[in-house]
Amino acid sequence: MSSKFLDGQLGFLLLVNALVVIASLFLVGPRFVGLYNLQSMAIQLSELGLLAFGVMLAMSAGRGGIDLSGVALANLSGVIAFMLTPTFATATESPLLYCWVFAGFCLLTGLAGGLLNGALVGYAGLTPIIATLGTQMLFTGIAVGLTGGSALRLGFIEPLDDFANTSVLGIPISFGLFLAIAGVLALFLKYSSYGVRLYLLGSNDNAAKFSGIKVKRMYLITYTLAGLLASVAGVIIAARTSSVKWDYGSSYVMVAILIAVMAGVKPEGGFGRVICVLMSAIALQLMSSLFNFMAISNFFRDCAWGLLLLIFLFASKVNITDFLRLRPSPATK
Amino acid sequence: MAAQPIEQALPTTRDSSATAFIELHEIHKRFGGVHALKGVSLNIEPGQIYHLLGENGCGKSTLIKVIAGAHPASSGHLKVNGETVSDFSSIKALSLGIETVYQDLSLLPNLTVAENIGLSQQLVKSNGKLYRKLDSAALIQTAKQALRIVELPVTPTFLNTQVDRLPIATRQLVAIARAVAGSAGLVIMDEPTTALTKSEVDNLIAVVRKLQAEGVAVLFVTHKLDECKEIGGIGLVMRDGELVCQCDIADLSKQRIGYLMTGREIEQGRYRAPQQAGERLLTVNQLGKTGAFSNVNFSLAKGEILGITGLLDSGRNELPKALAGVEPASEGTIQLNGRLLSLHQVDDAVKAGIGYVPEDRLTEGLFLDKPILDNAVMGILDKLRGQLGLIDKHRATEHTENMVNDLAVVASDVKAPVKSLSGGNQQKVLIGRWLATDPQLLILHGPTVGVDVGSKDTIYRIIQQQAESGMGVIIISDDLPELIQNCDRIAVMSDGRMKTIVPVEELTEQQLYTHIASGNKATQGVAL
Amino acid sequence: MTAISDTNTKTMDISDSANVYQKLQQWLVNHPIMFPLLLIIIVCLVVGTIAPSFWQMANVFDILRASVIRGLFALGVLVVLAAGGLEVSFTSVAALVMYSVTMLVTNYMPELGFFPIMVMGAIGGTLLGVVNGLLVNTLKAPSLIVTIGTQYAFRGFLLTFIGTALFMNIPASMEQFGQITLVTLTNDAGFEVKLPAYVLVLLAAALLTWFILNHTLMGRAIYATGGNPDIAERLGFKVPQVQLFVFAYAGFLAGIAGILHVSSNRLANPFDLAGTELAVIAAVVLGGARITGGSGSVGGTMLGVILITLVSNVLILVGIPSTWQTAILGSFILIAGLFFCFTDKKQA
Amino acid sequence: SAEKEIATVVKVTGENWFTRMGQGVEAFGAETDGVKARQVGPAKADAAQQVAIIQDLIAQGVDAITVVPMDPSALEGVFRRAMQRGIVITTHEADNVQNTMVDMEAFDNFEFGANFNQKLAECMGHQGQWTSFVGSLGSLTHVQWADGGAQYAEQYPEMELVSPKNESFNDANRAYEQAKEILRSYPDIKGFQGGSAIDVIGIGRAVEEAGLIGKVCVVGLGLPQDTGPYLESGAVQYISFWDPKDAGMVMNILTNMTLNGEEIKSGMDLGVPGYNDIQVTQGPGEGIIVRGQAWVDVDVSNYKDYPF
Ligand SMILES: Nc1ncnc2c1ncn2[C@@H]1O[C@H](COP(=O)(O)OP(=O)(O)OP(=O)(O)O)[C@@H](O)[C@H]1O
Ligand SMILES: Nc1ncnc2c1ncn2[C@@H]1O[C@H](COP(=O)(O)OP(=O)(O)OP(=O)(O)O)[C@@H](O)[C@H]1O
Ligand SMILES: [Mg+2]
Ligand SMILES: [Mg+2]
Repeated sequence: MSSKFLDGQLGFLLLVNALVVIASLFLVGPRFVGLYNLQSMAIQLSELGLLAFGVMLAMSAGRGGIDLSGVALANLSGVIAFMLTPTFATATESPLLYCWVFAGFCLLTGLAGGLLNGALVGYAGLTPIIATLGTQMLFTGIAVGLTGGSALRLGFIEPLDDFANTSVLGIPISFGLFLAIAGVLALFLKYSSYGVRLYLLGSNDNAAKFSGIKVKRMYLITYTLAGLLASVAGVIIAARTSSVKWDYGSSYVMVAILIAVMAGVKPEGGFGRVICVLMSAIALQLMSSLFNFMAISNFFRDCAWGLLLLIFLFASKVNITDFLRLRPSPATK
Repeated sequence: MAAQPIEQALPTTRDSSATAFIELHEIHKRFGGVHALKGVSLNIEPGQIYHLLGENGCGKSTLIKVIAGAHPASSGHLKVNGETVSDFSSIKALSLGIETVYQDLSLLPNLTVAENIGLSQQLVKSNGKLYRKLDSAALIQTAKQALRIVELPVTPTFLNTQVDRLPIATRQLVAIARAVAGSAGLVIMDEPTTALTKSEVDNLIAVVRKLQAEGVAVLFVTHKLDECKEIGGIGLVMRDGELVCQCDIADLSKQRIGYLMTGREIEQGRYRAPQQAGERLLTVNQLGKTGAFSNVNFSLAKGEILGITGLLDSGRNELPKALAGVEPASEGTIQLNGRLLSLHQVDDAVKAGIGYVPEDRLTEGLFLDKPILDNAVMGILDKLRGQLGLIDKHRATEHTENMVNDLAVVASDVKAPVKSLSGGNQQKVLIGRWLATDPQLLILHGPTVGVDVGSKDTIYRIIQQQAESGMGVIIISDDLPELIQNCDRIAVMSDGRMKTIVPVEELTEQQLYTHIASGNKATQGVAL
Repeated sequence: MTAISDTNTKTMDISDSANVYQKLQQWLVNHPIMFPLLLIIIVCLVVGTIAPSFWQMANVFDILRASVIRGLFALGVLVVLAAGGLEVSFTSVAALVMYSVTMLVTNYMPELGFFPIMVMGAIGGTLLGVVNGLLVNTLKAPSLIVTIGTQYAFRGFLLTFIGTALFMNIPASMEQFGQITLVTLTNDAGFEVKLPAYVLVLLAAALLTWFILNHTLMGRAIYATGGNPDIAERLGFKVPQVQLFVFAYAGFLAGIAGILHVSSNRLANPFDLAGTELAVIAAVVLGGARITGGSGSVGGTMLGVILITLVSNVLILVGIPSTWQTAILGSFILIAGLFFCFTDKKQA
Repeated sequence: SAEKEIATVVKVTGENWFTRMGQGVEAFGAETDGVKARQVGPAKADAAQQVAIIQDLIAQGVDAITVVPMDPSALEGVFRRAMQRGIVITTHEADNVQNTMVDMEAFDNFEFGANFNQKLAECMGHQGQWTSFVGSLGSLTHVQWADGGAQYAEQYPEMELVSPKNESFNDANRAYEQAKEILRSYPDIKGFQGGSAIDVIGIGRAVEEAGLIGKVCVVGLGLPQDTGPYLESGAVQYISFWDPKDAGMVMNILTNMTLNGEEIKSGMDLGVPGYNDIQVTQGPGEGIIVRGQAWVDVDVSNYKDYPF
């Protein structure tokens, strides 16, 4: 609630970004910062960023919070929307309507999935890892079951495609949406009573209970938000690939966590800033594109991600007891 | 008061270093900025019994944790049997025969009674090495012996019960059993009797005598002078991290000890003239919670301060939690201003105008890593809404700064994390948070535990002020002087019932104690 | 005296004031291992009634054989979980070990016997496990996140620097070991069903783990650490040492699993095993180990493994398309999670 | 720029199949001057990563991209954009992609499937139960082979297709498990038609362990070296494949021709064995589909002739 804007973490991330850009200028040349590449990076960034926000929320809420089900939910929402939308609108006759309905169903699915996670964590009291592990498999499973494992093609739907790929004032629409969401989220977390309570809850959920914070409902809201963000990612994915598939972006789970940890979100809860997540997502996207430009083996990139995660963990000071017991065990007092 | 000369009214403590089992030299201990031990020197001799006395938060537990190797001392050194011990650790302490019953009992919740008692010994045997076979037979044997000593059953079912399924009193006995299981040179007990009945305490005392006879030294940490006197031995009085007196417990009067502990004559003088009952505020009718308390009835007037005390398992800890909606009651009714309340969660109570300052400010009260600001305003966020329903930071800061001034909190900056405050100041912030919600009824659970003299006084004055202004106050405490100084009436609980409610003017500490003692359970010594 | 009377009343007011249903609840609370067992029985009955061909020895053999690799992983995860940690890098460990060892042996000592190869695998796995342990100790971060990191690092390393090509010409000794069979039945349909010898490895590993957990100080230390690390430390358990051990042990088992995987599949494919982590963790959780640490038993874990294998193997029999497997596993995890939450509340 | 750059994007780097394809790409680059040819691919069979790679290639401004799609439908969007930016896009194993200029198929997939089944039918004596495997239902060509096989089998009433198109997810062990399941569920099964290149390996192992060599026939896509042991043991009768090296080569040749605006007509000889008389048809979109007859049937007698 009260902390100066440019803290160490943010400064550090800005530095990292600057370094990567400079390096790429030397290694690849101005092409790297050419408008088109910036746009294409921005487009790729959006879906990952949204998932990372979800992870950030879950982690900030504490109690060993984490959301492993993000990508699964994103894909599931795409699949379900794909199956339901035709009953309300056809892509050929009323493409615009189709897109809105599609998006609507995505968000509804995200809402439902998020509520499920929230209910499991908040009301049933499951450990977030187990809850979201279960729902991850459940969501994936449903998507596989519904599609028989194959991709469903939306085909070329003008407005949807524009949303994913065209730019206004040089900013891709989908990325614009992502930025807007980030802005609102940041404002919301910093200035709404929900935001203040979220971080208090994350730093000590027992005290939160004693001081009248509706803990269960807080978890419900938080994981529901994460679910919604995931489903927005689902829309972007569908629009970008003009198709939906259960296993799209199976590598995102870990990358989203990596982004969050790089952003200084504390795995034991109570800390996490939208702006930092944004910055670390950008840093990762820059690096990944740089690797592609330099035709560096993608296997090496996985390796690098892993090491990066460890390095940033090393950089962040994390409280020892929290990794031994993910939820403070009942005191023997 | 730093350089206070230590009273040496005891022949035994002279040139004793030859015979001493443990010698402490100028031990200091700091936690962050908290200077918990300020140069403690002490000799502990075989077969001697010690009573470590002192106010809450003066450093007793810290001292014994240092002796038990649980905390490394910040400076100073420590000798056992004459030679200095380097890299002192729990396992080393155990192997040297220093056994401890910690204040939090330090039992492993998910292990069985037998394991909790027997494992330490096996560890010592293998001196800390874990790649050893577990000698189950020996473990059971140790456990059985120890359990017999404290007169707990030795049935297999009990031996294999998981500790977190035992009631608190039994846990305390198990912890004691663990301590007496080993062949100890020193047994330390940090407030071991808080949850025990008289008979259990007597039994414990017998155990202690046996140990003493075997030449084992025993160090009690306690607030209960009668126990000390009954047992006899050397009294060690601490004040604010310093050892201010070592002398025969028999020679020490309550007043004397009170003076030594606080550094001033404890004025039994009350903070306020008793109030004639005003307009009815709270009515509690037939309130009950299974396993905790049952048909509790009492009422509270506006501006009245009610004290509640009793033994640890008397239900005095659960009743306030029920009133505050933390652990709602299962039967009975609560009325505030004649309005019937249904309290399912804390928020209901808050909305109804009830504030609850919990017992343990570190885990239940404060968000230690978070700024004073957030801690202070979290209760009134909805009132701080500006345009767009967003929170108005300026008003929040303003509010917090006012609070810091009003309650004389010693703090550099409202954005500093609460953990950077001293114990007393932390407590003030916590109380401040609840006052901000201006409740009609404020419940304070152990309002001055771990708080030093200065802050104590401030906190009392705040409480009185609020009562003057018509707020109803309930104080739950086992610090009897505190109750007598602050309350208009004092309720005594035992066995989950509210035994009596006594107007304070016709009440002395002694009488109050007898009230606590009475009831179908026999009781332990009076609290100081 | 009060203490006991208390405990008695506790149990009593359940037993006498309780109807059958509550008794069953209480019984389940006290015997968490029954949970996976019940699920197994249910699954068997359902599948068996729909498809009688389910009742044949062949199935048992297949399920045992298919449980070996997952079982070894699960035992490792169990030990880490009991100590209050979480480990997801074991598949990468196994892949890295199995591929590099097989490649090494194939290229430089193709005649090497199986046992030495197994030992090499075990050592390799243990070393990687130690890396995990040290990182968890020094980074002081949640071990789930640390091991996600190492998972990627190990895999990336394997595929970047060691190789990506699947190869079939694995050492003769490995191939042979995969072929050794304990029992061979010829079933009514006239084809043979073999119970391979390497199921014994799982058996041995299970016994070893059981011994460590229940009959060594380390075992108790593991549960103590999982129960409450601070107190464990205060009572003289060397918590960092425990951490190191559990991750090393998990690595050890993963290494062996990797070698077995190659010799049973008769090919070395560096892309194998990746992505099976969740199913393994699911198995352990179904077996009654709390994700919050301090609990879990070898027996339960083995049952959990069998349950998972059962679900993923017999669906074809009842005509459920294999595509619904994941969904079913997912719901099983949630059921298990809810069930154990419930029992925890019961105990409190 | 003087030198044109053609990038070949494969499903996943490292697998033997695509390593072999990479050799073709290199060979092409070497023998064609004025053209820089390279092959890239994701570390994980994840459509998202393939999309990302292509997007970055576009940003790098390569002249042409030729792709073996992980999941064709997921690429339509990025292909369209690439072509809008004047980049030549061609594909392989994706004759349903709309946004491509040329899709290259080594052969008619239905014929290929039929060919499998012909071999299978002979081996089974044109009677008995048989089943088919696919890498995943998502990979179009595998499905087409299965269907082609099924169609061919219809002319033999005694042949019964049971639980078709089992997914092996390109994992030999999974194929093995599946095969065992099938063997148990359908004790009288006589034949397996494999889909992805490792299916036959898994199936072969299952048959071998069940002691059914000679009782059950196994045919399917496969690489000679990988399948060798099972051909030797007789667990697998026939494998067919097309040489990924040639495919990689032809993909780039066609791409290069398109870059140079040369017309591609039926009957052309691309100078690569199996592509000496290509068939050109109209694709689902603007682009064309080019087919060769580039498959090779291999059994135990001649698999050693192929060093991959
Ligand atoms: N782990 C810790 N971190 C920070 N401060 C601590 C810690 N433990 C104790 N303190 C502080 O050290 C001082 C002494 O604490 P200690 O527990 O020894 O008091 P005590 O005499 O045992 O009080 P009580 O009678 O309530 O048990 C207090 O100010 C307390 O806040
Ligand atoms: N973790 C910390 N970081 C920074 N400063 C600290 C920390 N802990 C305590 N301090 C400061 O060190 C000083 C001594 O703390 P200590 O707890 O001994 O005060 P105290 O005498 O107990 O006061 P009180 O009577 O309020 O408890 C206080 O001014 C406190 O603000
Ligand atoms: Mg204490
Ligand atoms: Mg203090």
